[in-house]
Amino acid sequence: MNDALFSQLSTLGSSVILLYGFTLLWRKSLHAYTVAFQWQSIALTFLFLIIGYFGHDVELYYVAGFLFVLKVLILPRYLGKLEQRFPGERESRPYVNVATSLVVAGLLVLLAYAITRPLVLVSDLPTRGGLPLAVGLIFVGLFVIITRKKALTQIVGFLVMENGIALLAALGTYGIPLIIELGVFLDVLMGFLVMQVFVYHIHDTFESIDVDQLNELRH
Amino acid sequence: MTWLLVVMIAGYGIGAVGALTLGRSLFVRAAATSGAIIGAGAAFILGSANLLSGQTLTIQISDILPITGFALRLDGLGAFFLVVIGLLGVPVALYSFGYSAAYEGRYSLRLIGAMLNGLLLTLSLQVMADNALTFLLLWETMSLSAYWLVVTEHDQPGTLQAGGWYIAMTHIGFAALVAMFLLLSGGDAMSTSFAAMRANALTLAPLARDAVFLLALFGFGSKAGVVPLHVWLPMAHPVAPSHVSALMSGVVIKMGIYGLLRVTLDLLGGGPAWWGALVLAVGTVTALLGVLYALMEHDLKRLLAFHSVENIGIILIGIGAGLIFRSYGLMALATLGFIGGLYHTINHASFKGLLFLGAGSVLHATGTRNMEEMGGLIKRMPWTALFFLIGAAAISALPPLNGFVSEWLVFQALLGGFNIPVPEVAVAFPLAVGMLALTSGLAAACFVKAFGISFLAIPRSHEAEHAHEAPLSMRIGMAILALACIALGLAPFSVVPLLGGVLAGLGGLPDTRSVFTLDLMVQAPAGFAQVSPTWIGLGLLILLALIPLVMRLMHVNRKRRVSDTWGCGRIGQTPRMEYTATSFAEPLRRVFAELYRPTKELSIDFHPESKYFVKSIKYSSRITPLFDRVLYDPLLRLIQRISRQVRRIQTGSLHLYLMYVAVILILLLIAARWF
Amino acid sequence: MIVTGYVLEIAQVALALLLAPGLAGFVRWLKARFQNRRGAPPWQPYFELRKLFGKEVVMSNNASWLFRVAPYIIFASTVTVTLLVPMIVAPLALDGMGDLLMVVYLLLLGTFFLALAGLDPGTAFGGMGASREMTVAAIAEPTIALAIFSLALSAGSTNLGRIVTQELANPAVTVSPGHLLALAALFIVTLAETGRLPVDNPATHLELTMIHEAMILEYSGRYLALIEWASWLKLTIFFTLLANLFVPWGIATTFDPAALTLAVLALIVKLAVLGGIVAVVETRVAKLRLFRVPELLGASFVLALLAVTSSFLLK
Amino acid sequence: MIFFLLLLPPLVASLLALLVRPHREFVGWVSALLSLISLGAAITIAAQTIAGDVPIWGLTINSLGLEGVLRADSLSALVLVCITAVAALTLFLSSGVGRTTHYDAKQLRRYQIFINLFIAAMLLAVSANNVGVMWIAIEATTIFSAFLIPLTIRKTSIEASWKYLLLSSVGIGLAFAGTVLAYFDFVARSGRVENALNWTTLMATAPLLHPEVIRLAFVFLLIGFGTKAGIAPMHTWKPDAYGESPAPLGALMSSALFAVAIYAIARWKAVTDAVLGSSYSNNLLLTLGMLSLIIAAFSVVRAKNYKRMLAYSSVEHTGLICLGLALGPLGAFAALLHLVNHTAAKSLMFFLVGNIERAYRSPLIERVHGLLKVLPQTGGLFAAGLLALIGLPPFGLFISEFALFRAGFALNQPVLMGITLVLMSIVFISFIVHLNKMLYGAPPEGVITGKADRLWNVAPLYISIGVLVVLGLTLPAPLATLLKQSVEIIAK
Repeated sequence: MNDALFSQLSTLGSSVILLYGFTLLWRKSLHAYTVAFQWQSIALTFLFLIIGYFGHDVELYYVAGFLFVLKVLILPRYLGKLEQRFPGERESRPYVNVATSLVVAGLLVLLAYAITRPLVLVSDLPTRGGLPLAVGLIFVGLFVIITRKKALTQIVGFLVMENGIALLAALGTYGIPLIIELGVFLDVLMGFLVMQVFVYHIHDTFESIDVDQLNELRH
Repeated sequence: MTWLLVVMIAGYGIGAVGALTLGRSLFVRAAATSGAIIGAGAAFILGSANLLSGQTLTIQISDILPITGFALRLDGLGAFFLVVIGLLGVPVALYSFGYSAAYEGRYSLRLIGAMLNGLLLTLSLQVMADNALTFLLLWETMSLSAYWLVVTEHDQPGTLQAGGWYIAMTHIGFAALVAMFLLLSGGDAMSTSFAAMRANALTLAPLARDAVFLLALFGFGSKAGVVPLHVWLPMAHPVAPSHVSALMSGVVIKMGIYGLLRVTLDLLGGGPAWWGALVLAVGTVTALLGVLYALMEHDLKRLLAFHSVENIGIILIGIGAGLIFRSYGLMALATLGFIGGLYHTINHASFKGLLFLGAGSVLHATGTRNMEEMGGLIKRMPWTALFFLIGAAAISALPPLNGFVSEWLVFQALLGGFNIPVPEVAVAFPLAVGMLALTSGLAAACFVKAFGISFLAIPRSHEAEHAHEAPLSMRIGMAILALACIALGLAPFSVVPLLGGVLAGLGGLPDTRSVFTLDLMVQAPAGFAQVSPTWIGLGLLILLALIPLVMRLMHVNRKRRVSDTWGCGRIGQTPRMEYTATSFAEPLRRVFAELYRPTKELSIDFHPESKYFVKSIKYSSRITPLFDRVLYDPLLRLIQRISRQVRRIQTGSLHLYLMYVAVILILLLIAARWF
Repeated sequence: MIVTGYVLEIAQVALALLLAPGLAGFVRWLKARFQNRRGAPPWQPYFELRKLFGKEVVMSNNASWLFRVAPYIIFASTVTVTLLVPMIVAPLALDGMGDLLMVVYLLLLGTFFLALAGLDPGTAFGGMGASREMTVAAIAEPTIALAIFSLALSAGSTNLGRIVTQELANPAVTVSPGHLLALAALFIVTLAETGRLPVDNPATHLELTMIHEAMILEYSGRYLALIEWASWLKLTIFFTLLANLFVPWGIATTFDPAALTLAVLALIVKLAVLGGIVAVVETRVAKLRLFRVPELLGASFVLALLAVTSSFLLK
Repeated sequence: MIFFLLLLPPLVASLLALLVRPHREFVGWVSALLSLISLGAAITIAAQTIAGDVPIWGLTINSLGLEGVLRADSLSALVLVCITAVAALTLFLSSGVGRTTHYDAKQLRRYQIFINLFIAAMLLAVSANNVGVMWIAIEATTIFSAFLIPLTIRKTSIEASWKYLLLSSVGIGLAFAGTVLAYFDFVARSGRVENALNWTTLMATAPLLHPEVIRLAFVFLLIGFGTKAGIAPMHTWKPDAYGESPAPLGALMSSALFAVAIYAIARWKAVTDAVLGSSYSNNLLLTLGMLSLIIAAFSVVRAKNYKRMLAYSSVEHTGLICLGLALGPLGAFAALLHLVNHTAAKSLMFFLVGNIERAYRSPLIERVHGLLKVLPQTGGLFAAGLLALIGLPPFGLFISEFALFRAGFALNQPVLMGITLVLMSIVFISFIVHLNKMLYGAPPEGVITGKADRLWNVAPLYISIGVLVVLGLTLPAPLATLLKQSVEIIAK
């Protein structure tokens, strides 16, 4: 009974997280991206708490805490700053339009289901139902990075991908060892900071944060 | 004999190090020359000692060269080529002392000296290599040192391009050789020793054996300059310093022959008849095309380079015939074919070396390689002219010089073709005979042109008029080779049995040392035919002495008066009225127009008043070589086209780059999941 | 016995040297007769030789030492050939010194130096002659080689003495198709190599059509004598080859004086017949344009190839 | 203890550079000297592993999943020596960098801070026992090096850094996903064990893991670390990053960082092979290796920029090493030897390219003529290095490539090896053609001719050439042992 509830809750949580990922695909303003990411991170935090509760793992509470601080508080704040700094920049014409994006994302999730079939079969954890969704989220994050032109949206895509991996870890293994998790958080933070610096550089040198301008280096 | 090997290596080493470290350019040249002479001399003695004693020298050093160790083994075949290297190495080294003096201040004498010694060293060790890695290491080092020598005059037009072609073709061949050796080394053993290969060749699948043979033919053929892999040769030989051209033409390309024999005959132990037929066909085509393109050349060194192609063809004809005979068990005839090939190898080394040195002296004296700007040099540089004439006569296979002997041997081998039981194969022999005869006839025509236009008649340019004889060291270098041409021509009765000894045991060939000797004669097996260049030479000499004597006895009028040349009533003979190299070759150009497909451009500038008065006529004609047209140009275009397509991958779009990652991820995931 | 052999060699050389001018004169005379001219007597060439040997040499001021040496080399190489070709006896004592290939290449040695000598004075005519001579010589080469192949095939050797004795021993060979085809091929080559019509006109006075004559324009005196003699000798050699390799009868196989006398007579008759044939041919055909000569020689090559292949099939 | 000597020097140097403000030249010298300590430590570690020891350091805290944080077996030792050697070379050559370049004090300070951090991260990645720590360290290398590429802010350097940063981050993200998957499998099999992510544990449990999961995990890992290694088609950042980064960084990235990525792949391949047998990972590596070779070969044919040309050469060698790893023990031996050789050759080339670019002020091949006249020593070394890179004797790459082909033919892969030979010939010819253009000819106007190279800029590079020649002629016994032991680790 307990496992069934756990299983349902975790799948529900994963679905919500994936849905926030989909939000990125049809919203265009940078602000919406930030908000979607923030909410996704909140959902992820909750999922960690749920897994920690049902899986009797105290470590996951710590992880949830770190995750909340980093991905709900710090990163969205920086993202907000960035979008205020570049008010004119909206994700105008992505390489793939919204309708197609959604279809492709749907297909990617289906693919994730097909590919992760062995994972679901192998595992006996109650959370295993969410595994395809986690891999799907990784794909969706990748898809956002590929198709969106603004440096900022690419960063968000990258963070969403990171969330997908975190989700995978949480669902599949109840979280990787804490020390590693902390290291990963540190890396994510630093990586984000570097990227943020570069967004400024790009804006300064190219007078826009459109990445498709970066095409001087070829062949 | 090991001490000789040590002396050889030390000689070259001292030469190279001395050239690199000494200060004054005179010392640099002296060091390079003396080192090379010591090394090449030791190589010559080592090779000869081995040939005469028949002892095999084996050295294995496992500390040098990881994986397989450094292995040397000097057997008869290697010793023969070592003799060739030494024979040419000494005069070339001597010649380089005088020749490279002109380079002072323009090009790096150090590099030339060191690389010359390096080249000779790798060549000398090459023929002793006894495992694949040693062989390949030396092979590639040899190519590389030759490359630096070729691009010595890097500021001259065409030099770098020529060097590029050379290294490219030789490397493609090298790649084939890597594949060949490793295919032959077989599966399990770490060893790549030749002994292991010999054992492995017996159990190799026929298809793999065929592949090994084809790769060997390709790989060694690219070094030897077999058509259509010869393209680098007429480019690289002319631009290299002349003593290097001599060395390249004389021995470097012969390494292709060495390798081919080593692999097909020794390691593989011979093969089916079609191997030989292929070599024979390739050889015939190579010989004929080589000489045909040589005829159209007016750059003296390019002409010689094309003749190298031709002579490689002749050598291959002999080897091909030998391989065919061997496959039918006609061992005596097979030996004859191989002897012909080997004999021609050493002959070509001597006369082509001589000719290149001669051409170098001309270049040294006139500053041009263009025959149309030479003429009359026989009066200004009589020694060079004499030596060049000897070389020209030798390469034209005129008795009693050495070229005749080896071509005779090859002819005799081919004439034995009727012994082959399979008519389809046998019929190839008369064709080869015809083509070989045509080749040698055309070669004679070509050298009449080369010598006649360059050395005879009236100088065609200011430079030719003020040409000077080559310095002593260069003349001695040429003299040695001229003597070699004569000696090898007059003494086949002692050379041929030695070659029989070289071949004994290779690929199951019998020891024929006793069969081929008959006093001062050379005899084809089974008493098929015999000839004695020695007696003929002696006869000619006696007659040359006797005729004037008899004429004197008969009181023939011995007065001589020098007068103007008869000009059909015209007064004043100028160089512009002379027959040019182009016009000399014109009849043959017409005969073989289908092959050459010359493009002509004729523009006549008429006098404005009347079209019967011509102000100027400009005529130019160009021949694009066949294989440039049908093979290399399309191939290069193809590579360029693929390259253009591949370079599109790097478009500059980050999104696309990320896309590649995603696509390959998904593809591999699908593959991992379902395949 | 051995001594006799060497004496005979020398005798043969002497005979060849003696007969050569006569043969050339005979062909000239016969040709004149066929053309309804009186012509010079057949022994005219002997007078020419005497005249030339008696005259001083006038040399071009552009010529070098090669110009002076060449006549001797040409003459010597041609004379050497007569040591190898069985004219009256087979096999000769020096048969093993050289075979047919040696003969061909010795003759090529002469041609080589003749062409060089043509280039030496630097006249356009000399160059032209040299160029054409070498072209013809080169293109004729494969035919000769294949004819040799064909002969070697039936005789089992390329040594001339062996070929002749084999044929005498086995006469059926001489009328085989291969043999006849080879004969035809070699006949065409003979015309080309010895500078006869339709390849070259030995009697031409028009420089632009000359081949042989163009090369020796600058020669005079004893040099010219040597060259002319050598060229007549070459004609004799080729005729002898045609005669004795394809119709060997009459040649002596022993040193019996009677047989030798008969052999000399047979040789003279054979040479006369061949001279007659050549005279007829030269009267009947016109000179070919230079650029049609390769076609003629190509045809002879095909004949020779057919000769070899038919020998293969019949073997 | 030995690990402190290994890891601390770069960190100390970095700290020093951070504290000394404004930048002073002595910082460079100190960090150069400190790098020698690291090098010594790496060599000591190598000696220990050769002797049969496996140095381990670290407190074991079970609750945190720690059991020997740092561990160096032969494979690690080999890569550590490579990294520290290149690092020492780099730091020595860049210690006086202020005098020969136009960088200002601020940039130099940033350079010193981050290059040392970069080195430290690489050393950590290789000496970490835990795959998670290794991953963190490799991710950190991306971040630190991203600071260094745009040492001077130009459009192109920003562009290159952004592409590098994003591609690497995505790639390394995927590698993390792969790590998680492997861990997931471990958990699914044996429950949650805290030290499951240690190499030793992974290898020990590997035979029990689920093949179908590891298949997926290895794809993620290969793509992920392959991005760092520059395996095609994830190589696209290489030409940009190598082309735009300052010479010392280019040298470090193309040799040391590359070695680290290959190290990670080799490690994970060993785990995968223990689960699946080797044919699965071999096929993947062969596929991607061939793809790398093809793309690299045809890209250099028309190369215009010599730095980018070198980057494509890196892609080529990546392909070769992938092939080697997939060709059994002898292949792995060849691949590792090739890695060592490539490290020596490629680092050398990037320093030389730095000199050339400084003299000609252009990275374009068509602008560089008469190199032998303008910079005789650099030109000579450049020629030698390039010839080494295309596999000519007497340089080490000749031997390792031969070993590679030997392995391929011994495993009955003649067609594959044949194609490889053809592709390498294309590279060879293209390089020679480009080299010809650069070495000879008349130097363009405005380039100072005859001014000798600064001794300091080239002298240490003779060591690199020396190493290459030695490795081309012989294989020193310690290195042979190290390689043999390493091969036993990654290819059983």
